[in-house]
Amino acid sequence: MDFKFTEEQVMIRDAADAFLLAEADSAAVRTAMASELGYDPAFWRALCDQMYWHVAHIPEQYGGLGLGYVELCIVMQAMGKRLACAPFFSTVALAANGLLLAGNEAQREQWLPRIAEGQTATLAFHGGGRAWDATAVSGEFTGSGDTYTLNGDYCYVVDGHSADLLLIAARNSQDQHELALFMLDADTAGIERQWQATMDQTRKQASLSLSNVTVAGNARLAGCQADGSTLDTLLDLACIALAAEQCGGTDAILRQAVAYTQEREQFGRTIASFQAIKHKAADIALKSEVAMSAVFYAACVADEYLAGSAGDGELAAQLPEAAAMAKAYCSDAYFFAAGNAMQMYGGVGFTWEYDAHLYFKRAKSSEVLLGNGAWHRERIATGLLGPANGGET
Amino acid sequence: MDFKFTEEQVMIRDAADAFLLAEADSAAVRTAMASELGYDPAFWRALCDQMYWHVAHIPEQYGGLGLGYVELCIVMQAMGKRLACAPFFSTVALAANGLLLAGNEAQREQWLPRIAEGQTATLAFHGGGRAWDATAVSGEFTGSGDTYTLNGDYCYVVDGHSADLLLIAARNSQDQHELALFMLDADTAGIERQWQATMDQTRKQASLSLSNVTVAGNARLAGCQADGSTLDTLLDLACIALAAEQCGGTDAILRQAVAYTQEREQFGRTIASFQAIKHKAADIALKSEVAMSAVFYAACVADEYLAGSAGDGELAAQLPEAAAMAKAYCSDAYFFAAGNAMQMYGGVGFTWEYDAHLYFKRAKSSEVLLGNGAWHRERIATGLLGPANGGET
Amino acid sequence: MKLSFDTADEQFRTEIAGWLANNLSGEFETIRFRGGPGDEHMFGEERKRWEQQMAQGGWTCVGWPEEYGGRGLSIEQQVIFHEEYARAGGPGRVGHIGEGLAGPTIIEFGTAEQKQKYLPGIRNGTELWCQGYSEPSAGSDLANVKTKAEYDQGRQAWCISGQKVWTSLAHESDWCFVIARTDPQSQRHHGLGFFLVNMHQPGVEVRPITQLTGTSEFNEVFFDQALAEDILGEPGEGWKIGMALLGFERGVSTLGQQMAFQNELDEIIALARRNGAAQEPDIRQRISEAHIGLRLMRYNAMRMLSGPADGSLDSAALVYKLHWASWHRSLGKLAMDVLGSEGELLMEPPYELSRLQSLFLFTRSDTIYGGTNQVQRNIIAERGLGMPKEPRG
Amino acid sequence: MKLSFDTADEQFRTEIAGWLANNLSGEFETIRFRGGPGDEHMFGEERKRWEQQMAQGGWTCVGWPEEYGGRGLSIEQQVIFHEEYARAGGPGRVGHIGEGLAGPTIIEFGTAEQKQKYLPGIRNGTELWCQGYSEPSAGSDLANVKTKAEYDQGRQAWCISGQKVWTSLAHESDWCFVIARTDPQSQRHHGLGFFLVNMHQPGVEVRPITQLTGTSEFNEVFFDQALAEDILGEPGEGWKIGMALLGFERGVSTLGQQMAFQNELDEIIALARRNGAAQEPDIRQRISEAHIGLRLMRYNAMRMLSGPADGSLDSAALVYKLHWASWHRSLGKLAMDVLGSEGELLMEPPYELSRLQSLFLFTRSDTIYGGTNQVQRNIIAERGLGMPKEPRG
Repeated sequence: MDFKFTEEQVMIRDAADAFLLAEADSAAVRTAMASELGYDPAFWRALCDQMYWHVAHIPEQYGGLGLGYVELCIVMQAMGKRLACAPFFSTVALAANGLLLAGNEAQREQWLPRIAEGQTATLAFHGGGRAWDATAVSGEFTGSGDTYTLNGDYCYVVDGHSADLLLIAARNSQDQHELALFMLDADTAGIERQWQATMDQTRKQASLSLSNVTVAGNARLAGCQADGSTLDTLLDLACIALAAEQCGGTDAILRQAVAYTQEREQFGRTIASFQAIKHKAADIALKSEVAMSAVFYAACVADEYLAGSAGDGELAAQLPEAAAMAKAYCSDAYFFAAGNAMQMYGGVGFTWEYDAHLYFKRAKSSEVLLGNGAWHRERIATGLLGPANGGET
Repeated sequence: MDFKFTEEQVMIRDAADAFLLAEADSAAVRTAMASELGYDPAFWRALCDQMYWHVAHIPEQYGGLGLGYVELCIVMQAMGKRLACAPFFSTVALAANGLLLAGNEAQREQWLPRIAEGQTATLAFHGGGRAWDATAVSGEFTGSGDTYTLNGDYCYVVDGHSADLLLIAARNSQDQHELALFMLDADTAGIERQWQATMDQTRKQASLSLSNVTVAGNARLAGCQADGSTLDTLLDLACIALAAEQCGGTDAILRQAVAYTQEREQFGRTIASFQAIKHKAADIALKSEVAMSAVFYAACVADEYLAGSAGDGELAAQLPEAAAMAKAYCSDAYFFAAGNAMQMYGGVGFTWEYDAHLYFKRAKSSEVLLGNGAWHRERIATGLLGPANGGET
Repeated sequence: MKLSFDTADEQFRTEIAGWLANNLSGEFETIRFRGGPGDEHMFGEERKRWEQQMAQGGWTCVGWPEEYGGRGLSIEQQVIFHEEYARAGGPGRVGHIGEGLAGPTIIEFGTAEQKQKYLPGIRNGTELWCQGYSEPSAGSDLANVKTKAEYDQGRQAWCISGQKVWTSLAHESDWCFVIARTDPQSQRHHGLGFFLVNMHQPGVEVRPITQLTGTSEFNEVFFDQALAEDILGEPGEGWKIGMALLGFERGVSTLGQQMAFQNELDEIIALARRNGAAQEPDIRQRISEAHIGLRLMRYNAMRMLSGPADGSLDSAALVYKLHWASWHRSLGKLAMDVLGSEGELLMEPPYELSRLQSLFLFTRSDTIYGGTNQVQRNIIAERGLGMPKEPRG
Repeated sequence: MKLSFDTADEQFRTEIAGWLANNLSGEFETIRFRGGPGDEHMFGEERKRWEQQMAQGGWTCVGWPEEYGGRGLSIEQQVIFHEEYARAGGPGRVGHIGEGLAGPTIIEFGTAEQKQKYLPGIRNGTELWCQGYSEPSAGSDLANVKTKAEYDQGRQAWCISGQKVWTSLAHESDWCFVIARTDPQSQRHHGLGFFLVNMHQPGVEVRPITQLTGTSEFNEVFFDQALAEDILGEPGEGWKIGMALLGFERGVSTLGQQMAFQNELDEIIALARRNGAAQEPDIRQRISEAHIGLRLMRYNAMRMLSGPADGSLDSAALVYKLHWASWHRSLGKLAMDVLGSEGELLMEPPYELSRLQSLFLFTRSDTIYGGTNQVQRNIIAERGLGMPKEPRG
């Protein structure tokens, strides 16, 4: 037991903070978020070519660095601090994780090197409605063996309008209980993609419409469990990465708001000297610390999960709960922090000019994405208390 | 529209405050609460003989003063301020209201004068479980016309061990959908009564066990609707009276806590000068004001309800919602106030010697009695959104 | 205590409702429900014409004495007027600063000539007003006035130099009242004057502030040797007059504001029923809580308007801002949570928000402008509960 | 980062678990799970014998260096020790003030003679300690020490006069450490001494404080010319030593405390499953939240114990008290709400509380003693975030 960063991890963190301080300042974020693409391709190239973040936790045989999930979360946290705009979460935490979980050797060798080259990717699974697990999949596939055809509408696809590669979840049109994952090029015939403008402009969403999209048999990821459990595990891993980002945002907005209150004077004092302001900051600081523990506990669990054969080990078995705890806690902590920070800023906090609203909107969008606090708490409640409504769910 | 106390109402309030300041100080409350009876009979006699509170809203033809529900709530509020111990709520807001709602002329003439003489009374309806409406009734009756037999166990009966008269709710053992109310002497054969020690010692509860209790036909209140709606209305009226008491307690504990913080010094200042303390007090003050509006709005509604033939008038139709709003809001406001007041007191707040814990326990017990905030909010949600679970409840 | 309106008042309700139904149509159909908070910058021209339509019907300044062109309505009828106006979807009144603030202040403190000069334009909807209160370095610390007034012997008039902020409708307005320092040696609330300034002159510049919604309800106003047409009262009386003006702000119009809130809540309820959120227990509780909060806000306002006989006018009024601002901010969050994942998707690029999205974002300013929640809590604690003032730096 | 324990540590876990299973039986069966917070006054004699049983097994002072009779356990093994102790239901340790506070302080600041004199009694469980820190007029303002120490030339010793408060286990203890003012001219944290006082002398009087539970975990201790057997360090060093002592308080034992919390939460979960509360959505969310809060408290503590390499040891430690105290108070409320109406009914008259009822009431003190939540927030804001100190009066 040694629950602190190693020296190497501290170096990774410091390097990440320094890189993003230079490359993802407020002006850069504002330029990127105003574009439909949503990020600066030069920044993405720098992130890949200089920092190798996109392959941090991808095993070395596929062109990656072979680091762990803790390291990935350190990077996510750093990006969350700066609201850095890049197709990083979608490419790494959604698509690459999907390949690691469900691709066979050949499929990993087919696709992961393309990610390592800097191509972007994402996951499309959500068919609408209020659920954020495998039950949300409504797209369908037909066929078997050599060729499959995909149909359906997908929403809330992160970076879906710009990704080079798509990981698609779909149900067997003949048997709704059979769920599969397909990896394909985004320019495959029959795919229409539409950018959806979002309240949080720093992360882009798209809707996808698939009409008779035909793919070869090997597009179907071989290791995907038909019962949806693989997709749920993928979403758990994504939750942990997203929670790390939220944790970074919580810390950053706290520090920025505190710095502002140290300068701003009212009634002849800095407003930081008012107990109401101090106690708001202290309450955020508490949540920020606990969020940090939640994220890196969950990251350790994810590390063990990905290291062992899936499901082995006491710690690895905690993945669903660890992910739910991290996402529930960090979602609420971030929104709490960003909302209270805006109050600490006072009038300037709700102007476009100051960055407080960017954090506030990001807090809300990442709270909703992959399920909010109540959603994940109910998952945990089911484990502790049995299903709601006496099992009728 | 004139939503303020009349001059007469102000006089009633001031007289009530003055009477209770003299007769229900902390020492008196502590003596009364330590006894099994739960109140000082001399205090009850003074309350009846000097103040006529027990008949305030009973029509003159039955020996009452013929005042309204607003006046009753003014008295309840005053008693709530002092935590006054008396079988007042049970006798007036439960039993007398039951007779007003469901008794025919002969039944009112039979029983109300006994209450006017100072006899105490209460309602027994709850058979256990977590519901606080007519569905909670599990006691049963058999017979019809001339004679009825009652059987069943009743819990959470306010002042049930000491009341002279009992209003009993029961279901037809042959038809669970038929609900009736019976008024009887508490010493009727077959009734066992057991005082239950409670965390809040200022209001006593008992459990009742009825074994083949035989009563005459006229014990069954003639105006009671078989579908339970009369009992629900009775509980609504009781909720409003209880909310008035909670409103009084909220105001009193706020004022006491503020006074304490004005005296107590730490770090060289009165603790009242710390913003954290001031803002806690301000948040309670807000809730206290809104609670006041909730109670007297609901009291006006009850006035109209009791004045007209039941169900007439736009305002009268708001009774269930007004009662639910008042009980939900005041329950939470009182607990919020008492809990935060204890924090404002600091160390002495959790000693037996100071009164803060008496308010805290009363806040909790009256929150639970007749249904807590969540229970009443769900009632309102059903009105706004339809029943939960698509009507399957 | 009496909550119902009498027959004459109900007849008045029919009259105004009828006039609105007849007049809020045709060219004005498009501005129904528009121009409220978060939308104040929209449809300036149409709303100016509507102001004059109102004036022709005799429906501006209904609470003013008849000698100044008002209707001298009773409090009850003013309540009814504002309720019906909001219920009919009457647009945000561009004349409200003149009618509700400038006018009453001129009536109380102005000379006969000043009344003659300014009141008819307000009454007739031809001259619009804005307010010059807050300053950038002041925020909630209103007395921190840096704007200067110097008497220019050449121009024979006071000249204003400085900057005001959070001035809504500034670019639509003909006049602005400005608090400025007449005595350069003075501090805080001493040595101030209350000036009436024509906006159409070279020394006045209006710059919109873009908010987190991407829209600009508020402005900065720069005065550079701008001529003040008049001073109200004497130099040095500015603070007294300004405080009196703020007193006019809390009035019967709050009930109209509440009807607008009701429209928003109704939209949320309809949405929840449509998209299934109405079946989520958390949403049910929160919608219920919002409903209760709004209903009780109404009764709180009615107590406030009914006057001081119950001894607590002041406290009911003191809590009003904190209550509605906190409630409204919660409503904004509720709206987003009912929207769920759809809440992220904008109406159109680049940043076209739906009404509920705008509600979510704009309500973050409610707890800041017009005195932050923290300042409101200080006021409640200090003025309402007699707790010590904050020490100054 | 590594969360799992290594093999040697797991073997150690087996050892201590086995010893506890063998020894916490027979005469000690009755004190399992007893004597914790809210129950500290119970089973004094049995728990003293248990302390000696522990000592004979070599299980007292396990973190002390071996030269003073400890086991010199690593942090990991101390964590395991405390976890297993709590898991087995080990009773509240009457020796914990000596082992955790007095002993480490004497080890750090005592002379060789003092170590010789005091440490063996602590180690062997034969001499119990209590603390004389707080004073009635001080509360959270620890430096406000009024207790005096005067050097009595006749008795050749320091003599203590004054009053301490909130001293748990005072009537069971043989020794008390007392902070007292050696320089009568000094103020606040200057001029204090740290004294070791024998409780068995005429000048020491212990008076229990009855709390809202009706029980007396805490005491007042009056010193009237009581002889101090020793002074630790020099006169004037009392504050430095006292602060160092408080530093020992936050340590590995927190993980044992968390296991006790887990036992409470488990009881609540079992109750909710039994009485149907587990089907109430609000209860489900809150149980889930409590579970998450406790799990994350554990990982926060492990970060704290793993040391400062991640740069945030201090902040994780700073928030610890606020976190557990707030969490525990919420748990108490949750317990009552799961109990529902049954929560009012006591085990027996006059005031015998069940464990969950006691939890509800006693946890109100958690946010007060050992530094109120307000003081904790000040500390976090000032030390953790660098915000300004509160002005003194």
